[in-house]
Amino acid sequence: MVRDVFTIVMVAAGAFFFLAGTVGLLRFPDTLTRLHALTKADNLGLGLVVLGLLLRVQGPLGALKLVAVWLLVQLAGATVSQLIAGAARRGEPSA
Amino acid sequence: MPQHLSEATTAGGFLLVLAVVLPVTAALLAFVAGGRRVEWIALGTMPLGLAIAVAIVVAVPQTGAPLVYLLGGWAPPLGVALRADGRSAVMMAITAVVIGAIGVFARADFRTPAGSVEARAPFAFWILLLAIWAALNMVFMGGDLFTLYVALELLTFAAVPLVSLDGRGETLQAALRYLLFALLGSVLYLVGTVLLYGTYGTLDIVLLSHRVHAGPPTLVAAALMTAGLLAKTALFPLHLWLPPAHAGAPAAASAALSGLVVKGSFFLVVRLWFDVMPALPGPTAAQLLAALGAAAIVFGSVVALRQKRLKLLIAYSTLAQIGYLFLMFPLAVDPGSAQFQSGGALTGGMLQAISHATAKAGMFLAAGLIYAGLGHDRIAGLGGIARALPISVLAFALGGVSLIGLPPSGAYLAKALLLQAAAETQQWWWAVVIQTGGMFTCSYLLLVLGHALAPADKPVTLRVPVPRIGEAAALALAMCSLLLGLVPWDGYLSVPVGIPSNPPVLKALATALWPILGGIVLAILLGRWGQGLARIPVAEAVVAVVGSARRIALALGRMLVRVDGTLRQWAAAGFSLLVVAIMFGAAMLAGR
Amino acid sequence: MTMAMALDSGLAVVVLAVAGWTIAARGTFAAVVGFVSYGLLLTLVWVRLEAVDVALTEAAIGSGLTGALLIGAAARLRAGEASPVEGPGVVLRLEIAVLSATVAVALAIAVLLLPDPAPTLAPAAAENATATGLGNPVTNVLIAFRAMDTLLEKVVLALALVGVWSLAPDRVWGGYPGPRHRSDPHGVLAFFARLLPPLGIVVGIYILWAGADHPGGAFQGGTILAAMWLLVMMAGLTDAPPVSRRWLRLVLIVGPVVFLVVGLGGLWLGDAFLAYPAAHAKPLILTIEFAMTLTIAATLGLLLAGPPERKLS
Amino acid sequence: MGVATVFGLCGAAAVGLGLYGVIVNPQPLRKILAFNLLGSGVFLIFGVVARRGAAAGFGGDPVPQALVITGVVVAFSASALAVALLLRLFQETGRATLHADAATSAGANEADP
Repeated sequence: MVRDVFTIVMVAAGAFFFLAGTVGLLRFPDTLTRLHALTKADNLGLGLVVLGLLLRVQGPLGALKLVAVWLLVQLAGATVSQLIAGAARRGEPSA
Repeated sequence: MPQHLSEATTAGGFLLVLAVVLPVTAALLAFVAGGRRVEWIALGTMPLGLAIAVAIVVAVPQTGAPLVYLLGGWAPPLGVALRADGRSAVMMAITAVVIGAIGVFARADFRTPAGSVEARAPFAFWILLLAIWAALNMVFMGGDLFTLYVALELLTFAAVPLVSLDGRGETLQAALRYLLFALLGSVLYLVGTVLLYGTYGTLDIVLLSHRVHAGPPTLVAAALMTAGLLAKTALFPLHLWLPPAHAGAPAAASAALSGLVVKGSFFLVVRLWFDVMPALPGPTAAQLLAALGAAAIVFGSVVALRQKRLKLLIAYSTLAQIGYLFLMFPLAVDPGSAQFQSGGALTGGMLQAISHATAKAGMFLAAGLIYAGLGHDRIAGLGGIARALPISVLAFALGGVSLIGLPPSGAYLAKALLLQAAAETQQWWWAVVIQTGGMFTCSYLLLVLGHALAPADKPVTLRVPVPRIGEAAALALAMCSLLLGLVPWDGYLSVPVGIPSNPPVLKALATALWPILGGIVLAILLGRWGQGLARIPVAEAVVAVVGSARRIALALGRMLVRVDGTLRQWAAAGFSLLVVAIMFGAAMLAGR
Repeated sequence: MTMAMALDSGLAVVVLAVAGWTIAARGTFAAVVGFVSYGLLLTLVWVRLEAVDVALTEAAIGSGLTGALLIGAAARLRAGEASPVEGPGVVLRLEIAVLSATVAVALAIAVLLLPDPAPTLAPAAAENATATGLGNPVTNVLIAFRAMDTLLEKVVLALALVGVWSLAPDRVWGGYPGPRHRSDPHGVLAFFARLLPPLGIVVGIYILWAGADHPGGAFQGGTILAAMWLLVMMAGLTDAPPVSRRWLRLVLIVGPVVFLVVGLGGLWLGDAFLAYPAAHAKPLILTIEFAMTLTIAATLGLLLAGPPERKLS
Repeated sequence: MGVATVFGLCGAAAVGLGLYGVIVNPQPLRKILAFNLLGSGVFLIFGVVARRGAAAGFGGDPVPQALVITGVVVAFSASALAVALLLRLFQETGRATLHADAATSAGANEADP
């Protein structure tokens, strides 16, 4: 029961961050601020979702996989946002 | 195909495996070996492949039933079977012959130059040629509709790069158009396969033929698959890609594309309508298909007559000949049961396909030699070439003659069979179209020969010496087509009694006279003669007589050329594709 | 309407909306980005359809590699976008829209009218699974029951590469494919390209290995390996090998060749072409899959790299 | 309505969108993109057929699923070849269009002398 409540709260909070990030992506004026909204939301939102699900997986291997997913997304997100930001600063057109 | 519900691998079935494995292995080995070895491997494979095809041809009538091979020992529906019936055997044999001739011809054009380890065009050409061969063999004997899809894609991927081997912008564009339109066609085919699987739980041709019934999913599948295959066959009005691709490719590649590749998807239309669902399409759809064929004959021929360049003329004549292949469909419908029957009409259609494969390949090779010799292929500039390159012009002429349907050519037998079927099923209008097709074929042959036989202003000096072996290959293909009518087809294709393959001379001449006379009239009325016509005194007199008729005919010709140009726009062709698919759906629904 | 139903419907609507956007978007680049997200959404659909193997393939190839291919092309074609090409007129567009919709509706009706209960080969596949000793039914179909399709598909891949290479200008034949990628050796991309591949290679091999009994297999694993290779190339840490290298060409065909050899072995030993002797089925299949993974990774990577563009120095 | 029905309709609609895009969009790259969309719609119908055939403890019929995997690979090869052709065409001519060049039908329209 406590575990269920924890999961619900955590995943809901994660979803909220995704929502906020998406709104930011759509509403913010330029590439850098949009990027800011997106990365914050991704890192924190996904982190919260993973945290919420951690208690529900069976065995440590499953938990490890979840954490690995989070870490990989962090890594990819960080790299890609760096690259996009670099491109934006150099004034290349972006999508 | 006979009724085998629980089938097993037949004796000699392993030949079918070899027919695919041999060219595939050769292509892979050539890829690694590289350099000059690519050519050697390809040429070395050709006699072996021909031997396998001959072995299959020998084995098929002995068993009296298709050769069957269950791949991996798994029987359909879970597994995939290879099956070779008479039709497959004949097509595989003719493919081996044409590939062999193209190989001999291409040695001159696709040789790795001395001093270089490996050159791009030869490397690609020989591997692609082997791949075309493997794909076609698979198409001819694949027993499963999805395996056939993969084979069809293999065929496309092998054919497209051949178009743009010279790397000019024009041919690159032709290749891209070809690829994209062919992909559109194969996706439509693929939709059909999934609907059939969802309805019957199998894609095996024999199993499907027992289970198929006319529910809506099956009708939608049949309509989409037919339209998709027609797009790949370039049946009018889905031909936007064919003229630039076939005319722009190097001669050896054009011969393979025009002679062989379009026959792959044609063969699958036949498989689909005659073997998978003989009761389904019905007479209305058959009439529609043949009507497209008739339109192809008129458009292809008239536009061919208006061309300035020899290779484009041949490409447009391919368009017309493809139309001819589809005339057999309404003639093969049994009036009583409305079923498609593997009788004389089907044999006629297949023979036409075989004759065209050899004749057209030979004609493209001959045109390639003329191009190489002159440095151009403008029809108006062909004067004197018959003296300079007699063998090439002879090969071209013989190929054309055999396509007109003069005895003893395969096309003659085909025409006789089709005319007989038209008489039996009382569809006189298709007999008219068949005869008109022969006249048109004759007319553009006359147009070319009229220019080639005309004396030149100054003696023709060849730019490069033309290789004898290439001329021999072109001539051999043309002769092959001319003599196909003498082959005993009984064990492979059903030939009804009463069709003599070797008719009395007088009667043959009488039947041959009509297309020739009609061809002369058409050629004079519609041909692009320029100064050429003035050189022939008789023709000049005729022109004076029929001057006004020619003016009307030319106006008509120009109109058709313009319509053709519009239809070959991408969006218009896509529009036509959808219309064709929907019309076939409606026709099949109506024929239910 | 159940909860799952509502979710599925919502997913379908979003998928179609993104699909519509990729068709309607003005800019090519935007359309391609739309396509990549469409592919990722489609992966969810595949999971909902209980086809995890396909979901992996769709994510890796349908969305990932195709997306990379199209983005790369869009970037290189950007110079040509300035002069927009004319499309068909409004009337023709409308007509084509109506016709496309007609085909779609006919297709939808056909799908709705598929028979119930649906015919299936699942029991047959389950029954014969012992012949291979593998637990993943999809792998069984790909490698045993319909091995010919898979073999032909490998040939298709090899041929597509020959086709791509055949587009090279003559003077650079035998040289290096694609443009040389350069980037800051201390930049973030180079860092990423050093950090990720060791992990990616492990994951790729794991997916290949797991494919015997669980979702995964040679294709999905090979694609991940290809992606790692491409990442290293794009970061400028290594160059694509020249197309004339003998070892490269060997790698590019080892998959189908091993497949053919094992298949012909089956013919020789009396069973059938592409039949595996029951005692050795699993090791033989794993050998084929391993060889295929190598070939797939190399072929996919080079298909993305494009035809040779730089001379062999 | 089940999951199969929903995504079956979704697949059919994607086919319609893809057909429209391939035919109407003038830029070849957009055509290639639409072709992939079209293909994915077809594959989705394969997935629906597979899902409907769930039996013997499998969540779906493995045969159509395997066919999709083969199909995805073939479609990718096609896209790769098409993109390579397109880029080469652009390199060679500076234009990326399928509009028929005057060269392909040259002279055919002119009047006879």
